Amino acid sequence: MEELVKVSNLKFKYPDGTSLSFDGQEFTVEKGERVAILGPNGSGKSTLLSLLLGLLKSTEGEIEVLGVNPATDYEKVRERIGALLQNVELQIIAPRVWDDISFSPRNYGYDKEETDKLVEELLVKLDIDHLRDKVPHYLSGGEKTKVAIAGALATKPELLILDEPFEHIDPTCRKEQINLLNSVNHEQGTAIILSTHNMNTVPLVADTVYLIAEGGHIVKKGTPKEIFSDVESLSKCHIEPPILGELFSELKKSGIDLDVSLTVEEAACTLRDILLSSKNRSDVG
Amino acid sequence: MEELVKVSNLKFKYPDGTSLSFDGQEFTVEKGERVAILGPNGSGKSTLLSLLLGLLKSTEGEIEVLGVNPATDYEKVRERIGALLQNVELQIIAPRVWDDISFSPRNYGYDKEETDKLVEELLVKLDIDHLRDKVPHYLSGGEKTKVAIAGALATKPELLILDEPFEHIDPTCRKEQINLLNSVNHEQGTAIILSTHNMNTVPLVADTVYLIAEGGHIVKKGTPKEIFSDVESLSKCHIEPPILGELFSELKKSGIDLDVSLTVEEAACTLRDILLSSKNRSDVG
Amino acid sequence: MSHLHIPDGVLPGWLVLAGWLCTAVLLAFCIYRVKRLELTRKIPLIGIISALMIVCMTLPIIPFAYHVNLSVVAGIILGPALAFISIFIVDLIIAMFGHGGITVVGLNTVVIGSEAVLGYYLFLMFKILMGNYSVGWSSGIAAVISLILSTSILVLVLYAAHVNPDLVIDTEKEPHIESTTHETESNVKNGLSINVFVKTALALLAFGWMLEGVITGLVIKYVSGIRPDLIEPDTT
Amino acid sequence: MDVALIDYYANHGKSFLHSAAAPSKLLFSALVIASVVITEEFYLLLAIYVSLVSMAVWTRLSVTKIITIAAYPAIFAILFVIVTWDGSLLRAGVIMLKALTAALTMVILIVTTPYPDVFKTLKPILPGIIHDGLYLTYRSLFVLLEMTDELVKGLKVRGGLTKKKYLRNIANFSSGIGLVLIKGFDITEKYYGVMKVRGYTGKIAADKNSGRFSTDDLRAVASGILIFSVSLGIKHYGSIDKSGLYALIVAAIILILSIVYTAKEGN
Repeated sequence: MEELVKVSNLKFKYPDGTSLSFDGQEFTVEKGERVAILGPNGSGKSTLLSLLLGLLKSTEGEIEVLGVNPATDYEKVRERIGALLQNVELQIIAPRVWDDISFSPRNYGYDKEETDKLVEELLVKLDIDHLRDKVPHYLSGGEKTKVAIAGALATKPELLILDEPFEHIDPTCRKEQINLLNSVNHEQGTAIILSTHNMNTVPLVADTVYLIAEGGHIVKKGTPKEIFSDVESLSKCHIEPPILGELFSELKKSGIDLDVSLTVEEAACTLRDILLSSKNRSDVG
Repeated sequence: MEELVKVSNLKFKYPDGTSLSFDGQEFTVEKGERVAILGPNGSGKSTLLSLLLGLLKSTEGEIEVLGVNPATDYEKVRERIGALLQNVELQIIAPRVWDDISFSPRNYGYDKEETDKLVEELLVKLDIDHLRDKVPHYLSGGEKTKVAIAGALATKPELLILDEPFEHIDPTCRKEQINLLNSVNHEQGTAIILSTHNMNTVPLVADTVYLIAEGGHIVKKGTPKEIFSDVESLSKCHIEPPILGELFSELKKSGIDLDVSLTVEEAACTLRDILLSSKNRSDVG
Repeated sequence: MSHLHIPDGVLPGWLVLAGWLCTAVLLAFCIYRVKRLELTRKIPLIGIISALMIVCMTLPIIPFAYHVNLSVVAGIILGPALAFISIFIVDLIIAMFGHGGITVVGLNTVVIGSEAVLGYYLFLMFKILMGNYSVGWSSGIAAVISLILSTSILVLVLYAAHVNPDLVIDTEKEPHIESTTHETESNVKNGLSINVFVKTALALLAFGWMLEGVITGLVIKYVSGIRPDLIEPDTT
Repeated sequence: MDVALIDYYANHGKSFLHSAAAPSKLLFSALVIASVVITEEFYLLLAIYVSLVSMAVWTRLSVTKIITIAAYPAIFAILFVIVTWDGSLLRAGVIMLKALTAALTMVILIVTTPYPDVFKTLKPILPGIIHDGLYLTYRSLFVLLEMTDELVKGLKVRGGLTKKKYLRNIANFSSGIGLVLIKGFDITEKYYGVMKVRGYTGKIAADKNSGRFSTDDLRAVASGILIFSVSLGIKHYGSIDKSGLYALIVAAIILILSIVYTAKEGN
């Protein structure tokens, strides 16, 4: 598989002296992969994303994004990367929705026709065509998120980097957003890197999870199931497992060792199977 | 029981024409009661809290907080009410933690000794004594929330009003915060009214839940269990049930009708009991 | 009311034009001065500080028209060049809701812009004189003096408005504004009213100056306690 | 001065003035302001003011709100009246009306035209940094308004703004402004990041064409031309007795008709 991102032994020091070092293991992202970064406050999730986006410059270590060092050559690859930083509200800079979605293409010098085509497609795809002439401050939280994502997707990026995309929105919007990200990943093969506090969404949006401890140390890499079954590593990183993960680990403590399921449907399925089968058995018995 | 808050048929109109009417049933809060307000965006949760705090003035209907109409006589009762509005960051006004926690007592003209005593107590109780001389701006999200809560508790209020207190903080802090609120409620008999989007926390912090639909209509009042078992009302209000609620309703669909448990411990207990009993039965059979 | 926002239609045309000209030249100079700064850095700065000034104008602290406009805070935080640009933006925006005339945006920018620029340099001076401990006092006093000076500029402008413009033309750099002078004759007044004006203005404004001075001092003191780096701007 | 309300009017109003293009309305405003500048006659100025009140009626927004917002310069105009006082009430009236009429023109423009559209029209004559600065100021304005709203609420519930304690209020208020300033700076850092990753090269808004010249534009421009020609006419042929008064009568009739018509349509 083609590697889009590769980070190893990266170090960064803030002016106030706080330093982070992303060591322990390599951080890599492959084409079309969906990666979630989990870690407590202070683990440097945002810093890592800023380093990937060339907003900060590492002091040591290796970093490569789409084949270049983002700190020096971000301009060469920025069209191929879409980004959504923390706080969606501040992400929308242009005065109207249309202006904002077309922001990157216009600034990258795409011609008018191409820009129009890209924007129109997104307006339809995200179902926000009716918002095109709206001023951002009259949009609801969910609408703002959609517009911001549209802005990040405008140049059909190969890699999408999202910092805490599920904050500040209500659960209904969150569901829509998850579906949207997954469909972009599926249809365009866009790789996704996101950081989040919302453990319950992780199994829905990530193939791979990186667990980061305070100070940046990369503790573990694995599938959501692997990560959330490893209660020890989670507690080491001060991360609360998703509720269903907790439920299964509670059950395990009482001797009921089931395969951990992280979505409601899966969990219901697992429990139903075992309950009905034991019921049947007892009925038969 | 003594009624602290009573609202009936309250109407409010925003300058842009949006109007809310909190009808359907009365909204009441008793001494020492913990009340959660749930509703989608646009249901006017924040508006209701602002009305209770005398920050907005209703156009029609009755409202009484600690025996007075807050729109006109809030000054008479404000020392007895602590409040934490949305966006905690803008509530921590003073340049140092100590100054901020003592902000209300100083404004209300408490003498120095009394203020000192109140603040010292809170610093210890909330385990933030080490932060007393810190600049709030540089605290972590969880620490900021603690400082803000300390500020709201400074005058030992009988009623605590919190607008979305669980936003912007990570799960570990959330747990701490829930424990803190419950202990204040328990030890000082402080009544708590809070609004939240975070359904999973509701069973942990509320005795009574009010379900509000778009436009302010109060759809239902009940215990968390009653509310979260009523899938119809929830979906009417566009509210996603807590994950465990969903799990149990999924199980119910497949014919496994269990008592809905909303905390992980309870749910694990329920499931263990039924699993082990059916297992035993099948073993015996 | 710490400031006079000159309304439309009260000043003679030549003066209005001179105001625009003056602002245009100063703006060109400021834009030249900030050229070396990265655009992506300075646009957000201008945006936020301008917005903050407008927001403060919408918050009457004490009933009546007493509001602060933070021009000196803008000067101290942004440095003189960016602050002047920012004040032009503010004046243009507020003129559109009738808060200060649209034809006199040029003059208003000169007057309020001078506050920011003077405030910045006075602040630097007082800081050296009084030491770093007293940023609050330094900025507060700088604000009061800047406001007095900017009001003096305004009074000069008004004085100019009431002197026969034909006499002033020689000292003006742009002689072609002559054509607009014929309709100002009715405005030609003796110096007596200026005295009345100065007295009225002083009475009304002195309180505003104090208020702006106190708030500027407290704001800068607050900011320096938390982000001291913001109060030592680039010298552009 | 209610920035949020003005912006809401401009973005949500539904009159022909709202649908007219920004350049037409700017032309209208320029013509009216020019009329105000060249006119020295009291009755004619009053006629223009009354005509503008008719326009305010046509916006289908709250006319009292519009007039109140546009009355702000009166405070300053009074000062200038005092300065130039020569015993003539009519002259004092001229100064007052000039300020008020010009302000009303601008307010009518801005309650029917969103700021970004005005900026877009001004683009050719403004340096890039000012042009984009205007946009970002506008965008930041609403972020900060929300912040100050939260701040004032916070101050109120914590007893930071109370009746009669003026000194304490001023101190608390200043801390609040300082806080907003610091948060504002955090926002500029965010904007910087966003502009950087989104590749800002000096284009915040698109320069899309605002469509063809419509009848709405025609009406807006025509109103401006009418007012200007009358003013210019009266200025030149001012010897015709009471011409300003006639203009005033016509304007008053138009106003009455507008109110009646709008009321009827409202029903």
